[in-house]
Amino acid sequence: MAEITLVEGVTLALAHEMEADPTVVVFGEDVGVNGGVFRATAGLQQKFGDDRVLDTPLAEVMIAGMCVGMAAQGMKPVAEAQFEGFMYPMVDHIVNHAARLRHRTRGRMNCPVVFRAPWGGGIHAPEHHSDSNEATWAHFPGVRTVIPSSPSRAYGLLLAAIRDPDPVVFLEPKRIYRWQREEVEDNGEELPLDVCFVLRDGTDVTLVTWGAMVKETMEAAVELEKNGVSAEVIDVATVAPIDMETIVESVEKTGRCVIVHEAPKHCGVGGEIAAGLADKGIWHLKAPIKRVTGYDTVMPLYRSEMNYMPSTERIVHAANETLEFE
Amino acid sequence: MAEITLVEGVTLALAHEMEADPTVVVFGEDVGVNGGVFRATAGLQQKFGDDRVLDTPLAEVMIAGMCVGMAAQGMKPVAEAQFEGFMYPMVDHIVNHAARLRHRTRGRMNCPVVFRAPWGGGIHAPEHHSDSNEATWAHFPGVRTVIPSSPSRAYGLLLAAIRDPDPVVFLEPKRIYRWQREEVEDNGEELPLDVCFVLRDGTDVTLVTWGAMVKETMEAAVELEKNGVSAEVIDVATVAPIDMETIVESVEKTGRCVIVHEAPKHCGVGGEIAAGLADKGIWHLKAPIKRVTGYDTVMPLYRSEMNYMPSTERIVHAANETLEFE
Amino acid sequence: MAATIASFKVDYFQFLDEEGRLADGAQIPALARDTRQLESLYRLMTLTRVFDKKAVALQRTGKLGTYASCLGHEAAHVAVGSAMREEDCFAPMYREYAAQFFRGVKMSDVLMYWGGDERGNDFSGPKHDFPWCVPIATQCLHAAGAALAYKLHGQPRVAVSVVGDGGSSKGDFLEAINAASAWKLPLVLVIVNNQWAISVPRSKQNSARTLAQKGIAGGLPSVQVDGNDLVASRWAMDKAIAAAREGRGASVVEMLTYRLSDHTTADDARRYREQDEVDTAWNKEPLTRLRNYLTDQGHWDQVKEEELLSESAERVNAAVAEYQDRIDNDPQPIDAMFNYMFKNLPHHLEEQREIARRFPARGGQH
Amino acid sequence: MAATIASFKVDYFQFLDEEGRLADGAQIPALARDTRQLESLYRLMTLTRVFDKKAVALQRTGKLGTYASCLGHEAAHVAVGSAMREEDCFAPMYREYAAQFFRGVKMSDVLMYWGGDERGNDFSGPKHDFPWCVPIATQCLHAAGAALAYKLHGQPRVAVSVVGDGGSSKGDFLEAINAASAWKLPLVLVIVNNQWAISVPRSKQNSARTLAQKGIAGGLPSVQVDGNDLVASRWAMDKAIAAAREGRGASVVEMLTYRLSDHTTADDARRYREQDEVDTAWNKEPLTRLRNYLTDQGHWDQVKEEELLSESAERVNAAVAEYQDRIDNDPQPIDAMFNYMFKNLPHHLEEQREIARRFPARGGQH
Ligand SMILES: Cc1ncc(C[n+]2csc(CCOP(=O)(O)OP(=O)(O)O)c2C)c(N)n1
Ligand SMILES: Cc1ncc(C[n+]2csc(CCOP(=O)(O)OP(=O)(O)O)c2C)c(N)n1
Ligand SMILES: [Mg+2]
Ligand SMILES: [Mg+2]
Repeated sequence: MAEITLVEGVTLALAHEMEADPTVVVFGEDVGVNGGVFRATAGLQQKFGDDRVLDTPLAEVMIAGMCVGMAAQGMKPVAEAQFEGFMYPMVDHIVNHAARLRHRTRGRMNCPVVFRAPWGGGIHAPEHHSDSNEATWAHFPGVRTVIPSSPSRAYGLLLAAIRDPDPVVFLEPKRIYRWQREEVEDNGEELPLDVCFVLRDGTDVTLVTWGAMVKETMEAAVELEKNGVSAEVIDVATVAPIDMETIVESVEKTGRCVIVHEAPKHCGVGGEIAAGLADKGIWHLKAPIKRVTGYDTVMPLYRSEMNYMPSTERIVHAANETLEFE
Repeated sequence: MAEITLVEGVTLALAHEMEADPTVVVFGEDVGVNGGVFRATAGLQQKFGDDRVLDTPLAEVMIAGMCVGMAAQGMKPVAEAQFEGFMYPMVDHIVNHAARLRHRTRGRMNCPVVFRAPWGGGIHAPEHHSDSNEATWAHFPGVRTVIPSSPSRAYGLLLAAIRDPDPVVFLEPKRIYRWQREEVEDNGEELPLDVCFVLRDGTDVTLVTWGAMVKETMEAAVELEKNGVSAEVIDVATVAPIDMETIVESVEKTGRCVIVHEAPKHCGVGGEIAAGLADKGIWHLKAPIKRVTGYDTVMPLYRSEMNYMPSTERIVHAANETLEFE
Repeated sequence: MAATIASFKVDYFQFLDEEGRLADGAQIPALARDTRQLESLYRLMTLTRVFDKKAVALQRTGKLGTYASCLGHEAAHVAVGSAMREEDCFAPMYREYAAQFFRGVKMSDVLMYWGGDERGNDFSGPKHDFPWCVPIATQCLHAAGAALAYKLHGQPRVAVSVVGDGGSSKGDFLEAINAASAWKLPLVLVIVNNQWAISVPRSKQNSARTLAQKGIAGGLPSVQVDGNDLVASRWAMDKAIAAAREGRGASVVEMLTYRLSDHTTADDARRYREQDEVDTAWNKEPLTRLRNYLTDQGHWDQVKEEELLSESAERVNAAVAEYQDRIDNDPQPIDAMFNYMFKNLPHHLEEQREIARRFPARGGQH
Repeated sequence: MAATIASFKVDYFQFLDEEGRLADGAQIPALARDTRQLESLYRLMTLTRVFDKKAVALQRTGKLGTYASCLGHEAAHVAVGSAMREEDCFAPMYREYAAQFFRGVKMSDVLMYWGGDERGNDFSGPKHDFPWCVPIATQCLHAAGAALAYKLHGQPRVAVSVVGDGGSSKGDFLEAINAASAWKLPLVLVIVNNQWAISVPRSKQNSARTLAQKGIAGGLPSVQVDGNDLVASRWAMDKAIAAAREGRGASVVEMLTYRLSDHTTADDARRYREQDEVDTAWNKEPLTRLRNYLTDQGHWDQVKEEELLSESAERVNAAVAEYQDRIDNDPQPIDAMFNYMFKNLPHHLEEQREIARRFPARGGQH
């Protein structure tokens, strides 16, 4: 069993499922001999050949549209957008086709595609390389949106995403691609989609997050503990649909909730979670629900990007705000 | 002063501003001699010529991209997507360019484009013609999203949108294009963006909505009144940014809130409003915040579409649910 | 150094002229001599026209939603459908009924679809054929994806997609040409150029001499035919499909025809085009010329024609009855919108389904 | 009836061969005899190369973010920039510095941009030029929009956009060709074909003989030139721009060159291409051949070359100092991200700006 990084968890899951299922193909720009600009598909073309790992022309509409076509004919394409900022041309085929094919044909066809992309800021990348656009996907019915935050969750959730008979947008927090190493056994065991993972138990406040913000959120929990505050930390993992039960249950216990995400605040996934609590968890709330998010601005170029991203300090501050109420 | 419909309000505003500002051009499929498939641009080409009202090739990426180009060179294009379901190919240029041009160039360039589209369901249209995708636009920083719900607001808000020096997505509730007639004076007076309109004063519950759902929501208020319940009705109008002050103020008074929209629930604009209340209005809430929305499914083909759309009955039911709490 | 490094051309083919006479000089395809097959294709063209008229009438009387007529396109569409094998894959736009009928789609399926019932897309044709496609030109990339799947699996199958003159301006179509070129896909991209994209005439899509030449961008063989001439259209399809099946890659076929109807029943073409133009186009329409040809060959006569018309009317009426019966007596349940969102319905959708069941639309389905 | 209804060709031009000798036979453009102008363009090519090397070094030492080198593209880029007038509009991708330098963009602007500071895009060049453009090929449609604006306003201005071999596969580029054809736009679309799109070779973009032929889709004049030959590249640009300015519509110019560097500093090209290929490409690179030609003409010598190199180094160093000084001593404020979102900042953004001011990143800017 090897200690691997998150991005290696992605590679391991791809390799595992390509081995197990001959209909799985990897499809995208530079995924072949180059192994992807983050090396997420490193070695796969060498191992499985260039009719399983296909470098495509530079055309994202084409990538998404052809994936729909392939998936409808019995294949399981795992497409890569090179960065989340280049997924926008894919919206039409994902929303109007991939997400609807089963519905439109009453199950005659389905569309088991995974649309992978490195996602989020914080790596000093060039312009348009640092967006957090999970809410865009999360709002469209018919597609799941999944975000791992550790090597083992990358492995287990990607396996589940590939095996799922419906389309999944799989966003990989590039900032923590190589942050942690974890022992991950390549046993082909998937993790469940549509459920949250409770990363830390606590009793005073619930911190809800996903993706790379798990790092700052866990750090905030440690900070809070120093002041005697016990924070529960939940990794939402699947942001569409959301496992609200787990979150409501936690808030029933803590009475306080801070939601943390890197994406802009307005109509972000955090809004959905707060709204869910304002409906189903309202009687347990002892304090306003706080959201610590990216601002409703463009993600700045790299010299300023850390001014944009939610910091541990902001999370601790918001948690403390909720603790002012009894 | 003429009694006009909502779609005529759109036409009137376009004609007014084209007359007043020679840089305004109308750009889209079938907007010329045909006057648009809903007649929103009827007569404009005849009046202003075909270098002010341009029929384009059938290519939405092109329409959006060329609008960015024109706008950056001093023009004010008003683009039409024939239906909201065909806006998806425009996402990339709207998000990656129109919404960022001022920011990216530190104000050297700006992007005064209006992206108009007939929007929403309920007219028995074919497949892909009935989406409610305001949340998609609302989440992207740098672009306003505006939705009129009456002839006068169509006129006044569209004038404001065209004059605004930044990009606006302007969604027109096609179901009520010809529902109401209203006296609208063609006086060139715009209505303010970024503010809600309180359509009806009330004290027991706040009903928040926008677009065609204003119809059912107003009907629900009348129903509720019959049972002695006084409902305040707010038309959000600009869904990005949202005038939360007005909504919070109303809920301070009523203590109860039902949010109504036709779009899918998950990560819809209703979530943002509920989340805003769960933060800034929480101490005034006497009941859970209810959302009455389209389901998280594809908008069905027309024979079933009314099963999808929030009905007056569902709104009344939700309001009554909030009234169970004191 | 100055050198011409690449040259291209677009050829045009018509074998049956507007009067239904075989062109002379040209090398006539075998199909022109196969009057039995021509007769059977003519029968499908006629059935389709009878169906189409009925569908428009159903819309006018409120029994069908918006409907896109295929009036005038029958030769092009029959050519496409009849040139394909069952195992080939068809990715249509929205009006190629004749092609689909040939492949086994039922008339009642078409009515279900435009009648606002998703079950129309679960049609009786080949299960691997794509559903109707409203977002213009997107189907071209689905066909390209299907073609790549067949190629990767070494199957001798061909994907065929149809796009309009309007749709040929869209990136999806142009990227499909590029993809076809990149992977040498077993793909045929058919442009049914009916001169209009709703109110926008062909001339406004671009100023190029042909639309077929878009294929040159990818180095694909590209040809233009008279799309009202079944023989030329079918011949071009046969050639393109054979090339695709034999591993010689994709082609673009532009079929010149004319939309004799409004764009859809929601459109009024009188607003933007002259009746003169339409009248002229009627002189070139595909049924008459094929009927004239068959008649000249001694293979057709007025009696057969009338039999065909009444037989077609009967079949169409039966289809209408089947449609009406199904939506009246076997409507989709209220919660139909939930049942095919996902293989495994997520929990929150179960909750929403409960609400939907509890609050059916007043008056139920429409 | 069978007839060829349209024929097309793509011509290739090279005037200065790889050794820097004027091709014989061909009709040589006047520029080849204008050694003064050639010298001044050579100077810009050299300055650019010196700048480029420095920028890569800055990145290696942590003083610059990811940087896209233009090594090997200098002739193509200088040809593009120098053929334009001030009032024309340039819509670049991300590595055409030499074209921009010609137009007045400063070296320090380029450094600001790749140094992660938005002010780089508020450059010193023409205010109507578009900023750098990372989403591939989108700039082509911005240029098309600009061209339409000029046309509608009757201004004799031309928009020029550059796209890569990779980018030429994307719908945006292909739709721009179609738009140019539809409106006969004053537009020049330049494909700088440097053989690689990161790790994907030209041959995988499609199997067509040229990329220039994509212009045929719209009936645009389309030509391929040796993009390492300044004379041919500039000549093709002059021709295309003149046609555009005179109302004869758009053209496509494919310039064949080679990316001698990694794709960006974040890339390692050794993973996917052979050193042999790079070595061969070095034999064709644009500076040497132009220098050889000028030397043969008696217009250049080793002394001048060394003067030029040291003068260039000085100018580059001054630019680096300017850049460094600006980011050290005049950084953008913490709330810079708010200040240009909208002309009139909405209320909620004012609130968020307060938060941002209160919680600057630890360690401040990077
Ligand atoms: C992406 C997209 N944009 C716009 C529309 C609206 N629309 C439906 S059909 C049509 C015209 C299509 O013309 P053409 O491609 O020539 O096909 P035809 O209908 O003539 O067969 C338009 C603009 C659409 N369905 N999809
Ligand atoms: C829409 C989009 N997809 C992917 C990328 C990532 N990317 C940046 S440059 C590049 C390759 C571009 O190749 P080419 O067009 O040949 O231009 P070159 O870099 O060779 O000059 C890719 C794939 C991007 N920037 N935009
Ligand atoms: Mg057409
Ligand atoms: Mg390249």
